[in-house]
Amino acid sequence: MKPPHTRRVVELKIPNELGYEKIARETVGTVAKRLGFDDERIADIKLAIAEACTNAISYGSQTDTRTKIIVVLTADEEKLEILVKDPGFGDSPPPTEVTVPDIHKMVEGKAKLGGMGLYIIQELVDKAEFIQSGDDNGNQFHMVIYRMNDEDIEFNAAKST
Amino acid sequence: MKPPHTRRVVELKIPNELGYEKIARETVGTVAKRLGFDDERIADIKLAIAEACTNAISYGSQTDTRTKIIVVLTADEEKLEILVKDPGFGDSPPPTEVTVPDIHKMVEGKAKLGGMGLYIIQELVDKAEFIQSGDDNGNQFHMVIYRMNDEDIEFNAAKST
Amino acid sequence: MSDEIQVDVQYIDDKTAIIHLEGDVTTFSEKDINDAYKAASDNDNSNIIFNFRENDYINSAGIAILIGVVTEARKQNQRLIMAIPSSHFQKIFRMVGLTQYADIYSSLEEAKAQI
Amino acid sequence: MSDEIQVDVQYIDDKTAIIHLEGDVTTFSEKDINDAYKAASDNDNSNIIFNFRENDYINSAGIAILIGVVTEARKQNQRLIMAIPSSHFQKIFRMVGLTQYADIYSSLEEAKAQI
Ligand SMILES: Nc1ncnc2c1ncn2[C@@H]1O[C@H](COP(=O)(O)OP(=O)(O)O)[C@@H](O)[C@H]1O
Ligand SMILES: Nc1ncnc2c1ncn2[C@@H]1O[C@H](COP(=O)(O)OP(=O)(O)O)[C@@H](O)[C@H]1O
Repeated sequence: MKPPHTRRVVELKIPNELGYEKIARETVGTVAKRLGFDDERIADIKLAIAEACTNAISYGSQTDTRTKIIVVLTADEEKLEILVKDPGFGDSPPPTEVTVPDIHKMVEGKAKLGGMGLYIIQELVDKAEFIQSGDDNGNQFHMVIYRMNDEDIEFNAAKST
Repeated sequence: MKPPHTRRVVELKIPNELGYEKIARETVGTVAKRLGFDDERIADIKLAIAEACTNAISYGSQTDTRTKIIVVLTADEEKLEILVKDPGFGDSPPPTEVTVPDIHKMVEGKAKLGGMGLYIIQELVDKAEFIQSGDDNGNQFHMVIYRMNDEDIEFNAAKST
Repeated sequence: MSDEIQVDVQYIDDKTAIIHLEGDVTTFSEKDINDAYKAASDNDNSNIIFNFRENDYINSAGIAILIGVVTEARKQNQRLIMAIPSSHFQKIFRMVGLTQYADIYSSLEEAKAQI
Repeated sequence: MSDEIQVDVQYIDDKTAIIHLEGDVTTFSEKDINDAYKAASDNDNSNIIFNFRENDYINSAGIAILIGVVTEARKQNQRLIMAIPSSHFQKIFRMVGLTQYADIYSSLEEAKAQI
């Protein structure tokens, strides 16, 4: 375990209004750059957080713009963790499974356009899931991005066996 | 008075470590752009917030990076307000007056390099001041940037007389 | 937020139109993109080139708009070609299967060379 | 954070050196800028041009570094010329009085034309 002071935490609260996810995107971009992620990975992380915030705004909240979406970025030597919390005021709880979008069905008019956000997030980050929230009724969407690249991980895995 | 829901509030907490003011800078940049400020004014606002955060990190906090600097951005139809809060753990309270830096003395070695942050802030924004904090001992630095440009204000002032 | 994208249509010959996009491809650009696609299709153009920039941004709502365009282009028997310099963008397009409905190149020059 | 600025020195004739800066001029760039200034001064150059970019960023700590350079350049009887395309930058330089110690132009071309 790392001592707690090697962790850096940035917290952001944005109004629950479409467009404000852009602030979360820029914020995580600055943090990810500071952590030394390369440009491609930064673009991935920015898109993942934007999708998560868009969902939190669209499905987790009511239209009252005073309601806030909370984004917590926690970085340590090993990983960047992202938590996106919404008040959970939506019509339905978040899904437990991610469905792979079928573009052929969409193009043929057999499936409705959309339903790609969670799938894209899942492909872009190392871990993504809704987690049980504590006392309140809000939803928490949790993402993890490891700072090592795949080669490092393979290298270390090989060493440890 | 505007009804409260036309206000938009973005809140940011950053670790008290030099370099993290960059996150506040990017965040306010995104907000200011959204509010329709022009590029020059956005650059002014970004510099002002960066200077305020640098001061909060350098003078308002101890070296413990778990301590947070809190930045609150409040926008309404009329203005953007920025509040930068530090824990007030510094050696001395914030100054009550801003001294105009004297570059000639600095160049001649008669004044120490620096002491320009508060002056630059004051020149760039419409209002800047330390305000008394509430129950806790922290410092709060408050800035206001009006959304109207000077011509609009003159125009309206002329109309109302 | 619609000023976050700029969309221009350029007609390069009687069969080909280029839609130049610069900025954020999101919900807020739906009308701009659909209008540009209609304008590009008006002249009975059979080739439509989408020209993205290196620093453009797209999210899942933007992808959905492009799937809408793909759907319409199939009906009209148009050929869709996309110039996408950003490798991040190309990856997202592959991920959702858009690459199966449009020919993707890394630059406008390469895209134009195909027609 | 020192990778946030890139500093290069270019010698254009036996009297003039250009210091090209790209990025953030802050505390973190102090060493890079002072090293570049020393390198530019080494050849007994009497003209030193600082070339900033449109999108560069400077804060009060960065200004203090440049005042340090100005102080040294006065001692060495050098002429300082600054190419500053950003009007925001120019405003800050005027505000603190740096414009009284360096000739400011909006482009590198104009700056070079003065020597
Ligand atoms: N934060 C959330 N709260 C409640 N439901 C959610 C949340 N995020 C996603 N969902 C549900 O999951 C579905 C799939 O989301 P997504 O994959 O992003 O696609 P889309 O937004 O296009 O429907 C949404 O339609 C919504 O019903
Ligand atoms: N948040 C703060 N808390 C305590 N003191 C402060 C704070 N901000 C500024 N100061 C004091 O005001 C002085 C002037 O600040 P500034 O104009 O930014 O210049 P500099 O940082 O170069 O000294 C600082 O040296 C410091 O003593």
